Amino acid sequence: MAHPLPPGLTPAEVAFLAEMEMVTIVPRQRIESIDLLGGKTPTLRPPHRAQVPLWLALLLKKQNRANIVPPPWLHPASLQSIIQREKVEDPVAFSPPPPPPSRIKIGGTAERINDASDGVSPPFLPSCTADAPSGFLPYHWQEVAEALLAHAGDDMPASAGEVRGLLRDLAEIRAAKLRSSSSAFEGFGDAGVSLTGVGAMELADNRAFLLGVIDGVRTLGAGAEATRREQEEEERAERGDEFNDSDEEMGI
Amino acid sequence: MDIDDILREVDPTFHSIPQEQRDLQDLTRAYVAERCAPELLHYPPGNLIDRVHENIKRQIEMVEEMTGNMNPKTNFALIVIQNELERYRFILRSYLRERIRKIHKHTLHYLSTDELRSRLSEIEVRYATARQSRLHEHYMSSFLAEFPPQLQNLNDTAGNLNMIDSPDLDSAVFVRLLRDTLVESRGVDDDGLIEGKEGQIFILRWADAKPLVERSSAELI
Amino acid sequence: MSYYDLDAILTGAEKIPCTFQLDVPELGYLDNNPGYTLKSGTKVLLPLWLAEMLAIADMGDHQNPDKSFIAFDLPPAVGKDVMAALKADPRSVPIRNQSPNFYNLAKHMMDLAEERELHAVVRKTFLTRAADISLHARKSGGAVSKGEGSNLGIGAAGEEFLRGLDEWERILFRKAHDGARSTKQWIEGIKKRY
Amino acid sequence: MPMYGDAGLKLVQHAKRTQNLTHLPPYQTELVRSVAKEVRDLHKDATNLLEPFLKVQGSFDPSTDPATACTLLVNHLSMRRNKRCLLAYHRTRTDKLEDLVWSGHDVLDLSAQQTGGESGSSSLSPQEEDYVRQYGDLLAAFKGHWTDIDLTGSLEPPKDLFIDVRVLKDAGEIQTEYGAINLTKNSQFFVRQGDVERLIAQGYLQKLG
Repeated sequence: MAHPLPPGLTPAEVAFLAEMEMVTIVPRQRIESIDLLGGKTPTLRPPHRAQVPLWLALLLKKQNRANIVPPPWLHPASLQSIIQREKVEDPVAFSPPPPPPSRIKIGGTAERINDASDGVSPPFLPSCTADAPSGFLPYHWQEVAEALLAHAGDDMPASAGEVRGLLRDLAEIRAAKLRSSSSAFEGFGDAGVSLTGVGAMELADNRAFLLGVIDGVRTLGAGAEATRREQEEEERAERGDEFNDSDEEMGI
Repeated sequence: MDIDDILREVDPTFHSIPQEQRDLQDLTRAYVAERCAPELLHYPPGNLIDRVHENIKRQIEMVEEMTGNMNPKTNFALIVIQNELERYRFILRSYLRERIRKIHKHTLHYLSTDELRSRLSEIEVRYATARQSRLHEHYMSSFLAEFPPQLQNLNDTAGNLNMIDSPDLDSAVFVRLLRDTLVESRGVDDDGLIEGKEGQIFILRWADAKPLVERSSAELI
Repeated sequence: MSYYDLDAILTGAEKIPCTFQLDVPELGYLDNNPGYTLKSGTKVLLPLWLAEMLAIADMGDHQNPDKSFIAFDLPPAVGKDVMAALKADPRSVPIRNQSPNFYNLAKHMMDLAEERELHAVVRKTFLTRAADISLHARKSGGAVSKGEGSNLGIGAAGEEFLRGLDEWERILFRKAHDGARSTKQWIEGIKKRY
Repeated sequence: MPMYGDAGLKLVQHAKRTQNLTHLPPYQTELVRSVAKEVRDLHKDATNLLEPFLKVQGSFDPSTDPATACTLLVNHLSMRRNKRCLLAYHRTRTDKLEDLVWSGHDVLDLSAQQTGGESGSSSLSPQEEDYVRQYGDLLAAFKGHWTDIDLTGSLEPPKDLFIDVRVLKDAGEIQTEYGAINLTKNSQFFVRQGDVERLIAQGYLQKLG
């Protein structure tokens, strides 16, 4: 088959992408730099910390060649504060993602020009290293957390059971939000639905269904929408130049 | 003066990322975008796909050189290299096959204008054209040749029914903003104009998201 | 609208109650009377693919520019009774019994005739039922190791509801189900890896 | 009485069922023939109906004779409907055939097996058999440009490229990409999964972890 998987990223693909997240490791043996397609790996010298992609960290861990330093957001205190935020402070929206790197430049003064020509985004942001901010869930939070729990349980900041329990609570709160959000948008009749803060796995799980509902509403409403546009066009024409002027004043 | 030099001057972080890493980021973004967009996208600029393909070839040759009579136990580097190689091969394969799926589904559409055709690589154009003509021959020999000549076409657009299937550009997609930007969006009951902030995630119609994605203000996720 | 789409073609076969607006000598066979003239005012059931075009075609009658070859009524599947039932409780109507392509048919009828009421009811129906579909799909998709078939684990009422889904809804169900299932598979698989 | 388009609809219903099957059901030769014949008959009717107008006036003006215009429209729509049904039916089948080629099946062999291997009987039409051959060549050429990434390989993300195995019974020396490995009972190796899958299946090796 040209492509057997449904369009859009599947959970397995999202987990694959998450393995590109950089994580911090503490090597247990010296390993020379390796010339990879994605660039050279750092030379590993115990006990100096180094940053490598998650897939490599897990390979090293499995062979007892390194330990993994869990990201600060995975600490129980951090997870608890996020749960608090998701539950109490804003029971509707997802808690915000980590601030973009352009806003956390060293000293807070070096303003990056607003140019995204190489705008880096997950999984290539350093949001799962030891230096990542605590209290924010990165885009690939579930995949990274599950992988670390499963394969580096002894490197966790608390018992795997405790961390797992907190993650499960968080996942449930957020799943309920995603479910209710879809009905809260009045059936996607309005434009520009925001899901800021949603995780990659949460999206992958619900993607096809959500988009299917939105496309269904749009298809059923196509006639009504066309009629509305015609009416608006007429109203605009009646108001004439006046409207055009105010359009320009808005400086668009 | 090279555009890169200018950018480096105004933004010291530009190109602090080495080429290999940027290629990986661009390749990953191209793969994700192609998997998520309802229509076939342009090949990534700067010969990215060819370059990655060449690098994969070279890496395979290197693996072949490195192997031989080595014990895998002692050759950790080789294991790492092969693991990474497999990841690259997967991304490129998945990217190309998603493209093939779209080309299959709407072949005549993508061959119908120069602009659309320019989204395909040379190899893809050759493949799509050959397949389409085999398909037409197949229909002809199966039944179409018995039809009156005016009914033998596969590209009639008359009378409310277009034979050339095309992708639905109003299909919904998920995007993440890569910088602060105005987001225009159409809905059934209402249209919107939002001052979007970097990092925000929206559900938009592809036709509304497309201009943002094309000027790198947003990416498909 | 996709030319090769099977559901679109099958929707085209839905029968629409039509009334001819002129005498046509050659078309008696449409009223089971080949060889006889089809009289103006005759009511016949025509497939949508035919009715649609006959209803919008220009007859070339300059005195009555709005007159078409036929006038049509809403088919019972999207008629008053069904709409009333859907308004009362969208979940309790097995819409598949009305038409396996219920929404597709409704869409065609809305395009042909300006039916604001129809649009409001159909959209509400779609959304309300979609929420239920998601719940059922999640229940059955999460139970990954149990296999599919009648063993969906959603109870008799749930299965009854699923039997009444039209084609759009079946696709939605599959999407939600597959999403839940592949997430479950990922969780189960991760423990075996590395 | 049967309506124009009824036979075409049957074909599409066949196609719809085909979509959900893993195999390809027999080609509906008779139905295809009758739908194609319907088109030819309709065309003949239309020609006959138009002839007097063309003879006398050189063309047909619908506004002068709405009844004939209506008949011609019904006639034309019926032909178009049949064409669409035929194309959708064949397209569904070629899609399926192409899928089988992609997944590496020998389609012609497969189709002969399904019909019990009787010689001369196949679930494919002769034209479909031709198409499968041609498409196979086409795909082979396309794949040839991408041999390094194995274009028809798995689209599930790679995992467990290398695995730990324990030797359950002596298996002697095997050749791997790394050269020879001597498999003696109870020894452990970290090997490329692809190299040892057969040995695992045969019970010589056990996958660990």
